[in-house]
Amino acid sequence: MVNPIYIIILSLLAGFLLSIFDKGGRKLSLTVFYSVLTFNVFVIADWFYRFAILGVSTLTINTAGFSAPLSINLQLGMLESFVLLFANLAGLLSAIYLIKKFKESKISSLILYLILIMGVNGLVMTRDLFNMFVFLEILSISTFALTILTKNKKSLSAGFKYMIAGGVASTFFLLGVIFVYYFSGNLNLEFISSNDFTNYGLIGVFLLAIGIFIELKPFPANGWALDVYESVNSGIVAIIAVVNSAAIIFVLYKILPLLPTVYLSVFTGMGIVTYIFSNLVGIRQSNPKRLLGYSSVAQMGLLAASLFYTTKLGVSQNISFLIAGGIFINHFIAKALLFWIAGIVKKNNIKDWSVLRNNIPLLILFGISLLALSGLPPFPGFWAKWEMVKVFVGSKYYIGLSAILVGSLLEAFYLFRWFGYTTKNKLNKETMEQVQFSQIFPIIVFVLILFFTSFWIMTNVYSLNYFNYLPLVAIFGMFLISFLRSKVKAIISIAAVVLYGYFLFPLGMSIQLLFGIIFIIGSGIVIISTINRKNTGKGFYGFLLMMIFGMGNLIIAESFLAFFINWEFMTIAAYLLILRGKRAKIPAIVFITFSLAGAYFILAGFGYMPNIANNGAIINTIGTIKIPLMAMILMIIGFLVKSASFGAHIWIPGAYAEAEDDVTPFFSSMFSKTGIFGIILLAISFIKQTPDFDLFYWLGWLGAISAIVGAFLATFQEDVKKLMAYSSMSQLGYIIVSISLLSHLGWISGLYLTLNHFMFKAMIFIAIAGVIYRTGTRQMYKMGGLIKKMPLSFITVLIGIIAISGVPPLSGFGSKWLLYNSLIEKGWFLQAGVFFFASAVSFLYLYRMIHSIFLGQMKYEHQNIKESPIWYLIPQVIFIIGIMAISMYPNLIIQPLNTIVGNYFNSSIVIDGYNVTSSLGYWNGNMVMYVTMGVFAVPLILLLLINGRTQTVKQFNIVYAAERPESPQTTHFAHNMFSHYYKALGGLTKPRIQSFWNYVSEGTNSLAGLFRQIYSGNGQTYILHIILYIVAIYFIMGV
Amino acid sequence: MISVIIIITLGILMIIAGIVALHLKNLLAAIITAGVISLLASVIYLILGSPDVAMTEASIGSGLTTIIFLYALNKVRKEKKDD
Amino acid sequence: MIKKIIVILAMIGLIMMLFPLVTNFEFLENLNDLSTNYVSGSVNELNSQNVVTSVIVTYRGLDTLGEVTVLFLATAAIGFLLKKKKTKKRGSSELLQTASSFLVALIILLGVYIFTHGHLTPGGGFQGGVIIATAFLLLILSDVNIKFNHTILQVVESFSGAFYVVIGLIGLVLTIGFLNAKIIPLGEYGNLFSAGAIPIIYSLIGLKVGSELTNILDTMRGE
Amino acid sequence: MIFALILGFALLLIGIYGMLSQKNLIKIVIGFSIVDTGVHIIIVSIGYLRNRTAPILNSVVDLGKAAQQVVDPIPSVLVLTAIVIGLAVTALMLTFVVELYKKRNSLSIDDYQELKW
Repeated sequence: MVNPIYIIILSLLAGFLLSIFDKGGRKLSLTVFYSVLTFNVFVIADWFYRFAILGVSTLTINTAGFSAPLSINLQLGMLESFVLLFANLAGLLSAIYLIKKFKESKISSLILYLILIMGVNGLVMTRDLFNMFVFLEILSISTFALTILTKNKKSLSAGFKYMIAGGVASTFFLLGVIFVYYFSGNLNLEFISSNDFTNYGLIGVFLLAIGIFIELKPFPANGWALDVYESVNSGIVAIIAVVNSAAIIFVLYKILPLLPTVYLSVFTGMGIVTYIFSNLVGIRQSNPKRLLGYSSVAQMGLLAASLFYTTKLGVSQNISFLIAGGIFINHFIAKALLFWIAGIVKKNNIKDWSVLRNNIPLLILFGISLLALSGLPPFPGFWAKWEMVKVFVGSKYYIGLSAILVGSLLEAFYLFRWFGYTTKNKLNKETMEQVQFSQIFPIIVFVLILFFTSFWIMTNVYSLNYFNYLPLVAIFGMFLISFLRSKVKAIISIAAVVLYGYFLFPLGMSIQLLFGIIFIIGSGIVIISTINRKNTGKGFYGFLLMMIFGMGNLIIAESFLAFFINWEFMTIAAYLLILRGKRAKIPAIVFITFSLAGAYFILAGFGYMPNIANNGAIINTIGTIKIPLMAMILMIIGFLVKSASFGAHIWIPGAYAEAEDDVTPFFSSMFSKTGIFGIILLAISFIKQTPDFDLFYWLGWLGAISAIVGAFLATFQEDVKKLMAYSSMSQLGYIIVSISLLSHLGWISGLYLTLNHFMFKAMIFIAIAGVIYRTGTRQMYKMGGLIKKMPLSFITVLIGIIAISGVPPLSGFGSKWLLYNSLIEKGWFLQAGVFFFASAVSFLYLYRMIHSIFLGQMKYEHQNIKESPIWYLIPQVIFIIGIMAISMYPNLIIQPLNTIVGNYFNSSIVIDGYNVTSSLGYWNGNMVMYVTMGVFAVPLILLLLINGRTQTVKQFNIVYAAERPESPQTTHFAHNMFSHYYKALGGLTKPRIQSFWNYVSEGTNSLAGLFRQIYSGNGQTYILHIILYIVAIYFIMGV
Repeated sequence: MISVIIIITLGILMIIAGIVALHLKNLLAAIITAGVISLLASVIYLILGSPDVAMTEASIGSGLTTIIFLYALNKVRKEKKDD
Repeated sequence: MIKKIIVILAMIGLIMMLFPLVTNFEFLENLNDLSTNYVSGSVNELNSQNVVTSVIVTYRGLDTLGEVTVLFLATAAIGFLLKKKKTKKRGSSELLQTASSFLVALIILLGVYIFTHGHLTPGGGFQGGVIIATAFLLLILSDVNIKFNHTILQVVESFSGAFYVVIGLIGLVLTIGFLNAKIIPLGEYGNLFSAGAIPIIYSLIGLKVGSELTNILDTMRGE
Repeated sequence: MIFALILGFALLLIGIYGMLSQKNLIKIVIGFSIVDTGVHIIIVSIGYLRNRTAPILNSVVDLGKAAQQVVDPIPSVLVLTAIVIGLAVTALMLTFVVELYKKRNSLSIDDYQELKW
């Protein structure tokens, strides 16, 4: 137990004497320097342990032998030690990071650095206002000087702007201090109360608060700070961005009790404005450090806003600590990490960061930091955001809520784009400099701390069920065994999926079982096709398992929080999987932007949710609560994004097409079903509780539109994967409609369609993967006649498209029959008409696909092609068996579905032997099968008989004329196959939605461009901004 | 009463000096004028009953600061000559 | 032009903002509790005539330590920024040099007087320190080629600061609090050797400030 | 003394105006030091009480009634610290100006805006 004032004493002693020590050699002075920094960390860590674990009460340290208010006193409690622990640790680590610089540069730099850290300690601990000013100046002056640790024109002019702005801010702070003294007669915070200030006395408090607030770099009075972030040495910027900001935000926290409520509201608003606008401007930024600067500024705005707002509402200590503390740690660690990494990479344009690919471990650390900064689980920022949304919704602060979510989205956008550039941009032949251990060490320590705090929150604050950790365990585990051969890893993955399913899945007849089959068993089967890979990059199976476990956990999630974190896990994993595709840079960013936007809608929706009993999976308990309409709408939007419904469908073609070919089946047949699962989840509550508003009627229409638009879009694709992607959109439209019917028959058909779609999409996509694997192209007109070479794949696709199109005898027919029955039963005739039409259109694209690929003339270059590899064929065969089984014996599936849906609706069908009877008629799958087989057998026999006879051909039939057109591709029948339909119907497929989203993105971009004009780079203008800002805030508050 | 008159007179002088200091083209003169403001301020401190502050302002505010300003100006000029 | 208008608007806004502070201002009739305590404490507890000094050195000693640190930082920062380059220049007349050396001794003496009497008369370590620095300035001005012994300057600067901290530390070790001036007897009111450690602390501050400012001046002189 | 307070604010405003309107870096620093002086005067005048003497308790002051005879010592204390800090900041700013000038040979703040957006 060391009195914390020793931190100040020792730092000062060492600081004063360092130049003397330096006479004995730099080694000696460096030793002293690092020992003192380490000493600080240990002292504070010890105290933090006492406060947090042993529950020691807050420590007050008097100086000069007098107690406050006579003398200045310091205070160290739980919060102070928490902030200081991080600050000192970052101080030590950044010093280690800078060791090379410190060895070379003048001794003054060590002194300045040491005293800077001392200043932070003093600033956080002191309870005296004027002493705060003194420590603030100590902090500022040492920072100003350190900005030119690497001296160049840029850092000098940035440093000067920083000094001027800092000088103005601290002048206002000093004015505030003196007027607070005048009105309250005290300088010690313990002895000043907000009652001391009435009327114009408040100006004193205002000046105090605004002085500190300016130091926090609020938008738009923060141009100087951004220049500093851009130009100053990375190690120092890490300190400025995290340590200095931490100290200053803590000062703000200390003076909060003096502020009247109206200030709190206005400052909250200003913090949020800073958050959203800084992130907006950030999207135009290409300099990594300046980009991080915008993000830092934004995060400080968010942190300040959360502090002000929770104080204003009087939110309980724990929650406000979770929010502010979460944002704090998250920003603190992630930002330090990123600045450090930026200092190692040394590229001034984020587009050149591909050089980081030469150093995979660092790339991984970079990715982790970005994920953390984006506020995704399990990192601390996520939990903070979760609680913050609840608080905002609870207090009806909707503007703030939406601003924060939009801001988060913008931030995530530019961070993920950066990651995309890093992983996908062309790698020139440059190599990275050898990374010093001293530079990588701080990064590793902080990443470990990041994970530690994340898991600590997960276990100690939320006590989440163990299975929620599995997605993370999977990725770590796979990372650890990444040295194994790819095939071994595939088998381990299958085993992991099997074990996961075996231990976690309830076997009762419930919706859980159905989705369990899709997500778990389906994934297990589809993984088989990946065994074919000769060599997977690192992480592939980790991402895959993370996604699979994330999907599986949705089914058994026991709370909204658990549901949502798994939702995010699976989204992140999906993003990383898509990003592995060769040309996936743009699709991946589109995917993650849409997914996160959807996720934020869901997050906001959860904010509205009433509490739910914590016994068992939410899918079983959700019926007991009534979901508010607003929550319902928000969450449905979120779920629709995932199932690529009309309006949010533009991510789907790119993501499906550019993901690796054996990954696409996961997306189409499983991942897209999570949206359906979510909608079912909401619908269950909707039907159990009397709804106010028939939301699902409109949802039904949306499904119908998706079905028809998807079918049309599919028709005019040349790229087979895009075609199937739009087909998925269309098919999911069918499912959405049938779920929206909210009737027994509707749900049976919906679930039946879901299962069906899962099987045929998986097998078609695997078959296509095989074809692409052999032919090396996705363009259908470059293929043809593959039936001879790849007969098994042909059969799979044939069965698949029969199942899709809903012609007898396969399962698709049953599902269509059920769908039309339920639509008519409900009286949705118009929708039924739309579907009828959509089904007709789907014939077009299905025909096109199978014809272009497998029929017609074979391409010359494909003459030596082989059948798909065995690993592709195995899953296909399994799915064929599945489809045939349920086609022959529909009761295998109808019977259980009847039981499952019976939990929610009264039964409306009778199942008798092979007959399924509804109010409109009956269907005997078995008989349909035999009849159809008979119908097909007759022409088949006829054909076989007449086949082999010579045919005479007219002279002008060029098909057999052996003439070669000049440009064979354009005359290939498969190229632009439905051009005449396009003349008639093409108008319907014009990419209006695409252009809408283009407008949104361009609009955002130019808005960002507009706002960043204020950062003119002129130091004087920046001072003007500060003065105008102060005046404006003053009048807004109406002191 | 006398002190009030002194303060008003000094005050007017200081304000004028302030404005002049900012508008003088000649940097040397501007710096000296700014130093004069500090010097006059120290008289005001004396009247306001703070001799400690007066001493400090006279020595640091008007003395040392001005010298540092002059040094800086000198350096800038020397740079100019060097090129 | 537009910028000028905005600047003027900003100034008007600022004036409107600060206006109430002036118009509503009322001077207090009596000292507040805190100052009263300081005034009586200075006499009764610290035996120091100059209340300002006793507040600076003891009650708000941490501020003063910080203040010394700020100056120290500035010295370090300026030293960090400016490179010293040496160019020979013509020296000044011998007469001037002799005269100034004589004056320098006197001025230093004055400085020492001021910081050792900080608890009795106006002034103290900072003012005294500045005066000492002025003495060296005089030397610099009279002889442009003069070189100060930087080691001595540095030793004085470093150790005076360090001793200041150590004196504070003694109070902590004696468990009467960091920077407590009562670590040595308070002496008789009004004497030079009174007010506990205040004169010692102020002398150390004086030395530190003096050497630091000399250092700054020397660095800024540069050539 | 209300005039001192007004004077302090006036200097504060003049200084800020100078910082906002002058292009020359040295002038801006001069503006800053005028702001500083203004703030110091404000602080001292806040501690002023009518008809009282300096807080130096020598023979002039009756020790028993000292508290009724002297002005508030605290503002003086604060100003002392503030003046020294102001010196430090001003000196550092000027050093920056000198270094900037070395890099670009210009004292106009408009010439240092390569960092923007």
